[in-house]
Amino acid sequence: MALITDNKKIGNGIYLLEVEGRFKGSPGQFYMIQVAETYPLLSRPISIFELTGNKLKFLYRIAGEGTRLLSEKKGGECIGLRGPYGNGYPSVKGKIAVVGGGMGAAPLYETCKRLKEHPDITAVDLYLGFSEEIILKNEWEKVCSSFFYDIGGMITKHVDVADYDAVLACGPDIMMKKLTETGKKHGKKVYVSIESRMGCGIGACLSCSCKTANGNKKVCKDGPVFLGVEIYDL
Amino acid sequence: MALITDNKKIGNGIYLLEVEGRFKGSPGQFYMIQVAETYPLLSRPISIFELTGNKLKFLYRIAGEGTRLLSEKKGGECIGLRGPYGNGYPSVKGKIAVVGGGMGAAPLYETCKRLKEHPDITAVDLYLGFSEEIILKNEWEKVCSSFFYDIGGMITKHVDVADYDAVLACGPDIMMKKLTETGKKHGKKVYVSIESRMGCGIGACLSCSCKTANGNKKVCKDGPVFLGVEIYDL
Amino acid sequence: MTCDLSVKFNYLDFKNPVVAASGTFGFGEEYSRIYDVGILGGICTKGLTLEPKEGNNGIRLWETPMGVLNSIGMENPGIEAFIKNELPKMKKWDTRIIANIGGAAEEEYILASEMLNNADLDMIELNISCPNVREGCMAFGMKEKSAGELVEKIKHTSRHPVIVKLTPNAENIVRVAEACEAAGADGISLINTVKAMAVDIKERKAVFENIYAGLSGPAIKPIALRMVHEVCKAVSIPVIGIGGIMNWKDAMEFIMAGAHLIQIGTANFVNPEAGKKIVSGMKDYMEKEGIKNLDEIRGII
Amino acid sequence: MTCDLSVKFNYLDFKNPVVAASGTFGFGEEYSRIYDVGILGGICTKGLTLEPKEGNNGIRLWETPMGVLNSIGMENPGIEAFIKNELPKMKKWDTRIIANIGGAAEEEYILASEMLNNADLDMIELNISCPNVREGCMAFGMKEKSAGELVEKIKHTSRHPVIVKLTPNAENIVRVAEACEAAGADGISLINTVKAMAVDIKERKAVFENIYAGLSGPAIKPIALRMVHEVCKAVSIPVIGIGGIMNWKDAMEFIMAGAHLIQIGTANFVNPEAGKKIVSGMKDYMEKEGIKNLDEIRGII
Ligand SMILES: Cc1cc2nc3c(=O)[nH]c(=O)nc-3n(C[C@H](O)[C@H](O)[C@H](O)COP(=O)(O)OP(=O)(O)OC[C@H]3O[C@@H](n4cnc5c(N)ncnc54)[C@H](O)[C@@H]3O)c2cc1C
Ligand SMILES: Cc1cc2nc3c(=O)[nH]c(=O)nc-3n(C[C@H](O)[C@H](O)[C@H](O)COP(=O)(O)OP(=O)(O)OC[C@H]3O[C@@H](n4cnc5c(N)ncnc54)[C@H](O)[C@@H]3O)c2cc1C
Ligand SMILES: Cc1cc2nc3c(=O)[nH]c(=O)nc-3n(C[C@H](O)[C@H](O)[C@H](O)COP(=O)(O)O)c2cc1C
Ligand SMILES: Cc1cc2nc3c(=O)[nH]c(=O)nc-3n(C[C@H](O)[C@H](O)[C@H](O)COP(=O)(O)O)c2cc1C
Ligand code: FES
Ligand code: FES
Repeated sequence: MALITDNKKIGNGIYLLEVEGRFKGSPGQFYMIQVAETYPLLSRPISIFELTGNKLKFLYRIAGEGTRLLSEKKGGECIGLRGPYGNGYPSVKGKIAVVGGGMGAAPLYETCKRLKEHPDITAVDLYLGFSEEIILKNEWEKVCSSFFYDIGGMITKHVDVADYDAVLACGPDIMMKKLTETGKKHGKKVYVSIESRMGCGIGACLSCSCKTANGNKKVCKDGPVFLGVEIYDL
Repeated sequence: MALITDNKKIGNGIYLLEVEGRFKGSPGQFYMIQVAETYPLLSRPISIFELTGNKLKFLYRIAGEGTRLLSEKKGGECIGLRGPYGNGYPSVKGKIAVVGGGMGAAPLYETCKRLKEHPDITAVDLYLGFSEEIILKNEWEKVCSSFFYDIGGMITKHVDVADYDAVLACGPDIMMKKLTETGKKHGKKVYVSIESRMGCGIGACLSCSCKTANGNKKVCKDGPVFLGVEIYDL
Repeated sequence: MTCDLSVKFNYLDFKNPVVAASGTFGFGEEYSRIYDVGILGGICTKGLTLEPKEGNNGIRLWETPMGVLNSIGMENPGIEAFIKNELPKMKKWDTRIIANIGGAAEEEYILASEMLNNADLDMIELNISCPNVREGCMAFGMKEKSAGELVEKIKHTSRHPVIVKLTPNAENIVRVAEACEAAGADGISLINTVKAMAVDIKERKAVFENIYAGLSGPAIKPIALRMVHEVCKAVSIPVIGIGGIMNWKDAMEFIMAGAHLIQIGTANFVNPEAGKKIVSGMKDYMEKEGIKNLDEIRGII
Repeated sequence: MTCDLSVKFNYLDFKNPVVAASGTFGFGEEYSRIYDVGILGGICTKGLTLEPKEGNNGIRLWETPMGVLNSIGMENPGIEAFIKNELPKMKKWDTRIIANIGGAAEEEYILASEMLNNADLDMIELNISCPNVREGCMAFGMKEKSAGELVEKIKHTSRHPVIVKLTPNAENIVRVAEACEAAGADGISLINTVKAMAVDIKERKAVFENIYAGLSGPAIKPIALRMVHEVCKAVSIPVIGIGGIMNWKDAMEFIMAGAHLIQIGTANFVNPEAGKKIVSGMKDYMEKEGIKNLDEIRGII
């Protein structure tokens, strides 16, 4: 159980949740959030948005019943939290493009923050594509070298993959697939974070199994971050 | 939907809930409280405790999952309310004994209040039996002519049924049965309010059907108040 | 756009596919005080038997996780009292009336259906699926043979269209449906409640006097949906989908699985205006999606 | 008072009745990082097949009202890899190991059970109840004849005690249980998931590639409890109760209905420490109620 210190609406159906406690985790990892004790039954996987001192933040969108109930929670109430789970983004070097589409932006904040602080990183260029409105407009700039965003268009058009040492992406399949293809052409590594419906969240139930170039993998344990070519180049 | 203005603990597992709005109802009637939109499924029947101006109060005990979830609701939140349902206590005259056991006290507050104001009533003697602790100690005295309570004993021992024109009761079966028997002996009318598990709450599903001297009756619609002899004298 | 919610169920027109399920709506009177029940496609009466019945003793209803167990045991005033006291009131509403009939023996079903021949009804729903009576009823619905034989007889005696209400506890529900079709049934409705049980560990005994009871509500929706889909693939008479339908979305799921009509049971308890809300929700959805008639999406899966 | 949670299951002692259900606990490794899985009465492995299997495509899990639909399709490393890679790790824990085996054809079951003969296991759970593979498996569990014949053959080849895991979709689960007993089964476990379905109305198609999937979780508990009660009354071999058990109260309900052991499946997802909590919850309850041994209340209903 974790204490909610804040849960505010920051966009159309989009919320920023803050909980208090001593949490661990690295960028791209996620927590399983149990919204209520009994109903709904399963926990929801939500990425780490930001992790500082004794605060952990999640950025989420109301996608169905579970996230709707989560959005009704107020500061002072508690939720169940298990994690961090998953592998998270790998360590990279040089000039990095970080590309997000829609709620795929969620894990990229902490990702950029850590990259920016890292001695091996020369630049962190953040590209975010939104369909309706930009959220947290003033926050993103603080955690990257340059920030580019687009509303309603195709963010991939603006990313010159050849110019980077590696690309870290999270967003719609079509976006990540495109980046993977371009990356492959230019011999660049593209890492993608994929979604799957989860039961256990820890690798025991095979609900989240996905076919990869290297056989079946579990999104919750072996992922959610994979090399793009493992997933899209089958 | 009704707005909760207060929901405070007033005893061991016992709460007083206050909602705001224009409500109707007479003593002994109940409302169906829908604790949450989806889970639990069914509404819970809870008696009117007090009805004044634009406030409606319920006195309830945590008996299971539904009332537990209700107890976690805070002022400012909403619950579903339907009612008032049921018949409520009938109009009586003269000297009245009002007898409650445990949570059977809940409908008796408004009952006493209205009786006390009524020109046809000469006295309202309230007898309450509790098993562990007395709740709302200072409130009961205000709404009756005389107040007697007992903790851990048999409240019926203290009620001289022969001395009254009518008895209105709510509590454990054993208590109401006893009063009914004594009442019958002395030719006094004893009205009892009984409980039953409910589906619809309005008389359509026959979940709450109970056998009476006059055939099957529906607790939700024909009751919850019956003449004791209809129920216990079979 | 104007959407048409009406459904042709064999030769009978329903103004919309939303029907109140038997046993959860009484004879409509109580709900008619809450909304105009004439906006519904139809109403199934409480299960009727030849003679009045008192129903079961003890606890009759118990809540389970997103489900409800009931053991009403067919309490009802009997066919005669229904025709005399209830039907005239129901006729005031502009909606289809379906008489749900049950029985302990073949003879009872036959006599009941004969008595209803002169009543002004739209359909008979042959309940061979109630798990809460010790004799008959669900026993007929367990196997294709007993179901088919009963249906054939009722089709001979009844002048009303006959739909058969199936039990999920059947050995093979698809084969029972096929047998009913072969025996001349005008439609199939499913599912009735699932035979289930609750234990009171404090008392160390079964909650219900009959030990077993019938499970309904959202908990059983995925099972109901599967069975409706299976049966719709197997028969060509129209099907009424029932089981855990709480809102217009659930209703659409059953239509997409192949149902012509849907019935709402437990939902009436959760929100007495459920029927009304489902009708308007389906309409809004069709308008938004540009669906002119439910035929466009029925059985799309 | 000292309470004894141990259970004699035929000639095998279980330290307590709480067993992890097949397919929800992997091979225990992941959960062993969360608590000492050696405190459990036993662990059922993920369903094993002769050859490795990749499982089903598309969505594999879907939440329903207080239930979970799954269509994993028996993804597993195959018996050989299990014996080589998983079993040695499992042997480190002080708990009973039950190998759950499935197959598409009789031959596969027989070969699988032969391969397991030299493995250091406590029991085999014959899965004739998985609704998520196109061929075999649940097909064997639908009727008493096919079930009985398979069990008889496995009892000939296997040197391990054989329990048979039944499907609620069986035509008559009691008769299947009786047939398994007659064929020599050492025990019965039930229920596996209920065949069910989900529809995605936005996509206008079934959620699962196989259309149907298996329903588990609290939603099915009342159904599971009923079937366990029925089977316990009918057979004299011990029974393992499964279906929607979330806490010690649910577990006690199944014991009172007659089960010797219980398995927890979906509960492991809801709270990975569910197994641990249920063991301690049962213990506390027995102490409070003065129950020395579960025999005192088993089958009390
Ligand atoms: C590793 C990972 C990280 C994620 N991080 C975020 C994040 O930071 N912010 C955010 O807004 N969303 C995130 N998601 C998606 C989020 O998990 C779903 O939107 C959420 O589970 C939907 O739940 P619901 O109850 O609102 O929807 P419902 O449709 O009611 O959910 C029903 C079931 O489906 C599952 N489900 C539904 N949609 C998805 C989905 N897209 N992915 C996985 N499971 C789903 C639910 O978990 C639940 O079990 C992430 C998903 C994964 C796999
Ligand atoms: C007419 C009437 C008036 C009532 N007034 C009050 C009141 O003013 N204050 C109060 O504390 N209690 C009152 N009760 C009892 C109250 O309804 C139950 O305590 C409550 O429903 C328990 O719900 P639960 O979810 O906490 O328990 P659970 O055991 O989780 O409930 C499961 C199901 O059983 C039903 N149920 C359980 N116990 C009872 C019961 N004793 N009577 C009826 N249904 C029950 C629930 O409604 C629910 O459907 C009244 C009951 C009736 C019939
Ligand atoms: C309290 C109650 C009483 C019922 N009585 C009958 C009945 O008399 N006849 C009948 O055919 N079905 C009866 N049913 C079954 C319903 O009509 C319906 O088939 C079942 O509840 C599943 O639908 P639901 O999940 O929408 O409730 C009853 C159901 C409930 C809950
Ligand atoms: C994701 C998942 C995978 C399962 N895999 C298997 C399996 O491989 N073999 C098997 O016999 N049962 C399998 N089951 C069924 C469970 O073992 C159990 O019988 C069922 O889920 C009912 O119990 P529950 O309600 O506690 O989950 C699986 C269940 C789930 C939810
Ligand atoms: S969610 Fe269970 S293995 Fe990934
Ligand atoms: S609760 Fe439905 S008739 Fe009383």
